[in-house]
Amino acid sequence: MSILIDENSRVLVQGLTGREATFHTQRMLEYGTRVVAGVTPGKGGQKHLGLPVFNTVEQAVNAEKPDVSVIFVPPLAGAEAIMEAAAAGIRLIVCITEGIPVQDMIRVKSWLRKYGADLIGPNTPGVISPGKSKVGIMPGHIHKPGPVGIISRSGTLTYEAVHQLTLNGLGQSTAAGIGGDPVVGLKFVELLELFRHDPQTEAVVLIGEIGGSAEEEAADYLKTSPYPKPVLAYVAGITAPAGKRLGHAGAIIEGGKGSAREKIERLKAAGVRIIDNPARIGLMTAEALSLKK
Amino acid sequence: MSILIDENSRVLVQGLTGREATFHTQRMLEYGTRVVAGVTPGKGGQKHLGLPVFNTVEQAVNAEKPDVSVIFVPPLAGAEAIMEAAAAGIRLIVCITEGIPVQDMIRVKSWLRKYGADLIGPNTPGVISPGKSKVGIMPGHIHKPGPVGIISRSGTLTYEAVHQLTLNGLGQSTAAGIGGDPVVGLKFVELLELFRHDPQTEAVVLIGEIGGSAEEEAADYLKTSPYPKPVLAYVAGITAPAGKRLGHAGAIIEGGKGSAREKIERLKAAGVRIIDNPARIGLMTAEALSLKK
Amino acid sequence: MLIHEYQAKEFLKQLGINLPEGRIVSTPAEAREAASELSCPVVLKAQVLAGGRGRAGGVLEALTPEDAEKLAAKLLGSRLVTSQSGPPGLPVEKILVEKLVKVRREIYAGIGIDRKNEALVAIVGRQGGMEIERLAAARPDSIRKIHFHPDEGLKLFQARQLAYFLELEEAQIKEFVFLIKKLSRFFIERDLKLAEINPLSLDEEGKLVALDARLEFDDSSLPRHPEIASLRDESQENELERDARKHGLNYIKMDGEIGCLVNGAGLAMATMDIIKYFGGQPANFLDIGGGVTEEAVSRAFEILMADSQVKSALINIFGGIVRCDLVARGVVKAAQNLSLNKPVVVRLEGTNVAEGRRILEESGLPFSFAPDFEQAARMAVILSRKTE
Amino acid sequence: MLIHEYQAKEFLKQLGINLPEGRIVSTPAEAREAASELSCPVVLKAQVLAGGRGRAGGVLEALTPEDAEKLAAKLLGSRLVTSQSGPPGLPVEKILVEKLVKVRREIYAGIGIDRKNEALVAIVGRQGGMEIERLAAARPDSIRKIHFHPDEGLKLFQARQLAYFLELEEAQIKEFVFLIKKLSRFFIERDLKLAEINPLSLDEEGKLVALDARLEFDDSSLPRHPEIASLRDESQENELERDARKHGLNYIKMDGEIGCLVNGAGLAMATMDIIKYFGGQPANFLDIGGGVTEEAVSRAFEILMADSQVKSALINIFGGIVRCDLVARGVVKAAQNLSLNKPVVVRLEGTNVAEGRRILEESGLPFSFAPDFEQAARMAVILSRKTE
Repeated sequence: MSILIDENSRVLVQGLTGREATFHTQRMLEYGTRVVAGVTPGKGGQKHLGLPVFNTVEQAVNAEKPDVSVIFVPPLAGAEAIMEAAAAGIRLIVCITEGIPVQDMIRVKSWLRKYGADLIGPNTPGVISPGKSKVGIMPGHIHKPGPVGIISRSGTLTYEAVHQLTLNGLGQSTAAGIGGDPVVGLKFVELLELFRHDPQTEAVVLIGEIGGSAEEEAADYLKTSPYPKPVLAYVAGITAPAGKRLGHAGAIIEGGKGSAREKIERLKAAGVRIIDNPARIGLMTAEALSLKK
Repeated sequence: MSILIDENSRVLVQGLTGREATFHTQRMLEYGTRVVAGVTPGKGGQKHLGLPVFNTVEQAVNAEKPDVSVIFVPPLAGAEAIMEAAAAGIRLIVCITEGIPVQDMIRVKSWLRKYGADLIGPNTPGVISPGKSKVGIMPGHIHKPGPVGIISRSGTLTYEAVHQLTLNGLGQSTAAGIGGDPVVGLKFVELLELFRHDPQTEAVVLIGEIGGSAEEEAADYLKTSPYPKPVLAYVAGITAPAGKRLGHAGAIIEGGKGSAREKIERLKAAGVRIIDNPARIGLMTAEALSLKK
Repeated sequence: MLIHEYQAKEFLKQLGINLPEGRIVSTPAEAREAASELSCPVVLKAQVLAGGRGRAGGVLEALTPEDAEKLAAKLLGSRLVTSQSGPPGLPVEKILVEKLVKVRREIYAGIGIDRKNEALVAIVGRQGGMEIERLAAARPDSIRKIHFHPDEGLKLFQARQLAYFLELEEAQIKEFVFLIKKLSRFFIERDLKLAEINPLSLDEEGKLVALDARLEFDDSSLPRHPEIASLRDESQENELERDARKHGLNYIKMDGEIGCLVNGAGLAMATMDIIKYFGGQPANFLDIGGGVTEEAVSRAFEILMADSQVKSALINIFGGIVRCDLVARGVVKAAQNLSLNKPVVVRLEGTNVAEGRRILEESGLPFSFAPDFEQAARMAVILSRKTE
Repeated sequence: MLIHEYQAKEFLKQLGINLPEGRIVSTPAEAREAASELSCPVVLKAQVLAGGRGRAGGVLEALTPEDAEKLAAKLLGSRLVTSQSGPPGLPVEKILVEKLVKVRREIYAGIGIDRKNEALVAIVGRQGGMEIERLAAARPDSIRKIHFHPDEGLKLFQARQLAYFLELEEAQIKEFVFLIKKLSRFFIERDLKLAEINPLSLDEEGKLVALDARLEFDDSSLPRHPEIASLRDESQENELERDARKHGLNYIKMDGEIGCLVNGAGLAMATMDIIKYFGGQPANFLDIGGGVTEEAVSRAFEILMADSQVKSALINIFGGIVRCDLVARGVVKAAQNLSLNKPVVVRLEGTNVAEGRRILEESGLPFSFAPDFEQAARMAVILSRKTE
C-alpha cells in the first residue's frame, strides 16, 4: 500500500508538449508510471511521446479516464489548470508549476473545496510511491520501496532525506512534496492522516521550513490525536534572517511569526522527534524504527 | 410544534427605523412575536419602539442573541443585509425586500451555503406560526393555529388561502411565503421536508405560480420519497401569456418553460391533489383532511 | 429591460467584438446615404423590441441605395407585427442599415441566468439563427451549457471548452474565447439577464462576426446603472402598460373581456384563472401592488376601463398592507370622472373592509358587491355576457 | 516587491484617499521650493525601502524653507541605517516633503494575506504608528481582523464592522468605509500582498488622512502588472542580491564567513543550518534553482567569492534536474578567472555526479571533495578557521 498514488494511478500531464513536461514525462514513463494522456490546447489529436494529446482536460478524462493529473504550465496559467482538472473530475492534482500568484491560489482553494479534489503543490517536486508510480520531477533512482513516509515543503532537501534513508537501508512508502508556496493544497495534517491508515508506512518524516504555520498545525494535530507511528521532523531555516524570502515564496519569517525555532518547540511538545542535524535524517529514522521493534 | 419559528424565536429587525419596518414591527409586537432588537447603521444606541437599535447585526447578536432576522432594507442593500445576518450567525433570515437584482441573489445563495443559514424570501410576506410568532407583513388576525402547513410563492394569494382555510374551520401550523423572485432561499422541497417531520402539520398546501421550476422540483421530491400527509396544490397563472412578467420578478414563462399547465401535470403525476378553482382551496383541504380520518 | 439591436451592438463594439459595418438611420434619405457609404448590397433591419422580425418582413435586403431608400420609406413609421410583438405591432422609428456579410457558418453564443441551478450559464449552439430553445428541442446534442458564478466569472478553460465544442478552427478558437470572456464579464458588470449573439457568423475570411445581438438587463439593477436605464425606448411599450408602469402598477394587456383590478401578483393571476374557470376571459393582469396610493388606484381603474374590449370589471382586494378604504376612494374618484357604462363587481376582504364598502355604496355608483372570491368571479363572467 | 511611500501615496491619491499635501524632491533646492510652496512647518521623509525610518533619523521636521534645504542636503546622498535596512543602510535618493498634519488621533488600517486561513484579511487597530504585530502583542483587544475572499471582495457590512470597531464618529464611518473598500479592491485588482496605512490619522477637522503608506506587491504576479513592475527601485537592493536576481539566482547576504552554493531552497537552508550546527556561520543563502545555466552558476560562484567576509565556501549539489556536470563547469569557469585564494569544499550527489567530479578534478583548481553532506559541512567549518 501507499498513499495518494500507486501502480493503478492513471496519470494525465497538463502542458505535456512543453519542454520541461516532455523531459519529465519521459522520466515518469521510464519509471513505470501509467501516464495515459496529455493536454495542450491547440494540439488535440496529436501524439506526443506516444501519448494522445487533448485540447481540454475534459476531453482527456472522457477518453482515457485518468484519475491523477500533473501540471507543467506557465505560472500565470497555473491556477486555471488546477481548476480545469478539478472541474473535470480529477481526484488528485499535482502542480509542479512555481510562481503562481498567491491570490490565485486562494481562489484555487475554494474551487477545490467545491469539487472535492485534492491538490499537491504548487511548487512541488511531486509525489512518488517507490516501485509503483512517480508523479513529479524527483530523481526516481534514489528511491526504494519501504516503510518510511515523507512529507516535505522542499525539493532537493527531500532528495537528500530519501538518499540518506536509502543509504541506511530504509525504503519509502510514499514521499510527497507539499510545495514551497504560501498557499498550497494538502499539508502535513492531511498527509499525516493518510499515512496513519497506510499499513506500509511505519514511520513518518516531516521536512518543514520557516514561514507559515503548517508545522504548528501538524503539532496541534499530533497533540490532540495520538499517532500510532513514530514521527520525526527536520525544520530548515534555524539560521534564516527575518523578513527575507529564502528561495521558496512561502519561506519567510513575517511579523515575527514562522521561525524554525518556534516550529521546532511546538513539534517537540507534540512528541515529535526533532532532527537538528540535517545530515542525520536517515540515521535518526533508522534508530526510531529499531526502537519501535 | 411548527416549523421555522415558534414562540421562542428571538427576532431581529434589519432596517428597523425605516417607515415600513416600523409599521410592521409594531404589528409583529402586537401579535406577540418576540422582537428583541433592531439594526440601522448610524443609529446604534438609540431606542425605537422600545427596542434597542444597533449599528451592525454582529453587535445586536452579541447583545440580544436573536436567532431569526427579518429584513426591511432598500433593494440594492438587500443582498448585503442577508449576508451580514448569515455571517453574524443568524439561523433563519426572512427577507421582505422586493427588487433585489438576481445576480445579487446568486451571490447570496453561495454565501448562505458557506455559513449554513436558511433564507426565506426575498420578496416574501414572511413566515407565521399562528398563535406563536409572526415574522413578516401578513395580516395576523386572519390566521388561526391548526393542522395545515402552507408554502406559497405569493403574498395576497396566501392570505386568500389562509382566509378560506380559517372559514372552513382549519387553522394553520405554519404559513411560509417563499418569495416571488427568480432566485430565493428555501423552496417547496426544503419546507415539505420540514413539514414532513412536524407533528402539528396534517396536510400541506402548496401555492405555486408560473416561472422557474420550484413546483417541478417539489413534484420530483414527492415522487421519489412517499409523503405521509396529503399535499394539495394550486398553481396560479393558467391564463398567463408567455414572455410577460406577471408582477413577481420570477413569474414569467421563458423559452416555453415554467407554464402552469406543465407544473400542474408534474404535481398531479406525483400524487398531489390539484386545486383548479382558487376559491376552493379551503374546501378541498377540508375534504382531503376528512378523507384521511 | 430589453434594448434595441443597434444599442446592443454599440456595447459589443466597445467590447471589441466584430460587427458588420452599419449605420443607424431614421429617415429614408439617411438610409440611402448609409447604403451608398457602406456600398450595396446592404440589409435594413427594423429596430423593434421583439423577436421574429425576419419572418415579419422587418429585415430587408437592398441592392442599390435607391432600393434602400424605398424600403426604408416603407418600414419607417409603420408598425411591425411579429410573432412576439402582440397584435397592434410595434412602431418602427429607426432602421439599422448594415453591409451584407457573406456567411460561411452560423453559430449561437449566449449568456443567461439558470434559475434552477442558481448560477450564470454560458450556452453555445453549433447552429445559429434559430431560437436556442427550439434548437435545444430539435438537436440537443448541438448545444453545450457551462455554469459559472458571478463572483468567479467564466474561466478561460471553460471558454475553451465551449470553443472546442463548436468545432472551430484554431484561429477562431482564440477569437471565440475572447468574445465569450468579454461578453460574460459585461454580463456580470452590468447585471444582465440575457446576452445573446444569434447568429454569430463566420464570414468568408473566417472571422467571427456578431450578426444579431440581444441584451436584456435586470430591471431591479437599473438604479445602479443609470447609463443603461436611459436606453429605455418607451415607444416600444404598449401605451396602457407604459402608463401603468409610471404609476407603479403592474398591468399587462390581454385579449379577454373582463377587466381585473387586484392587489398582489398571485391573487391577480388567480383572479384571471378563476374567470377562465367560470368560462370568461380576462382582459388584463393588473396588480396595484402593496405601497399603492389613492391616485394610482384611480389611474389603475381608468386604465382598466380604457380598454375597449372590456365588458365587465372585477375588483378583487384582499386588504393586508393595502387598505380597502384607500382602494375604494381611488376607484370612486376615477369612476365619477368616467361615464361608468360597464358593470363593476367588487369583492373586498381584509383591512378596513367595512369602511371601503361604505365608501363604494355611498358613492351612488352602480357597483355590484360579491360575498366572496368565487361569487365575484361568477358575477363578473355573467355580467360580461349580459352587455353583449 | 515593496514600493516607496511616495509611489504608494500616488496610488492612494488615485483611489481618492486623503493625503497630506506633498512634493517629491531629489535636490536640496527642490526641497526648499517645496517647503515654501506647501508653507512650513513641513516634514521631510527619506524614501528608502525599509521600516523604522523615524527612529533612524529619516523623518525630519523643517520650520522654514531654509531649514528644509539644509536637512535635505544632509539626507540626500546619505545611506540610512534603520532597524530593518541591514548594516550598510539604504541610499536616500528622494525625499517626500509634506505639509505637517495636526493629528487628533492615529489608527491603523491594513489589508494582507492570511496564509493559515487562506484568505485575505482586513485589519484595523485603534492605535496607529506602531507595527501592527507589536500592537497585536501589546493590546490584542485594540485590533480587529475580518477575512474575505478575493472573488467576493470586502463587503460593505464588513467595512462597517471595522469602522464601528474603531469607534469613529458617524461622518468618519462613511469616510473609513470608502477608504477600506477602495483599498481592498485595489489590493485584489493589483495582486498585493500587503497594503498598510499606518498611521491613518484623524486631522483637526476630523478628516481621515493617510500619513504613511506601505504597499507590497506579489512578485509572482508582476508579469501581469507591468505598470507595477516598472516601479522597482534597484538602488534599494543589495548590489550582490540584485546581481544574483538578474541571473535568476536566489541570493541573500548574511553575516557569517562560510559561503554556500546550493541547488534548492530547502537544501540551501539546511546547508546554512548544518554549518551553524558544527559551529560555523553561513555567509549567505544561495539557491541556484532548478533551471540554472552554466553561466548563472559561474555568476553565482563569483557573487559568493565577492563577499569579503567569506573565509571558505561550500558547494552542495544534490543533482536532480540540475546536473552535477553543469554546475562543475560553471564553477570551474568562474574559479579560473578568480585568484582562488579561499578553500572550496565540494559535495556532489545525484545526476551526472561522476562527470561533475571529473571536471572539477581535471581543472587543477584546489577543490576539497567531501564524501557526504555532514563531512562537507565539517570541512567547510574547519577550513574557515584555518584561514584566520
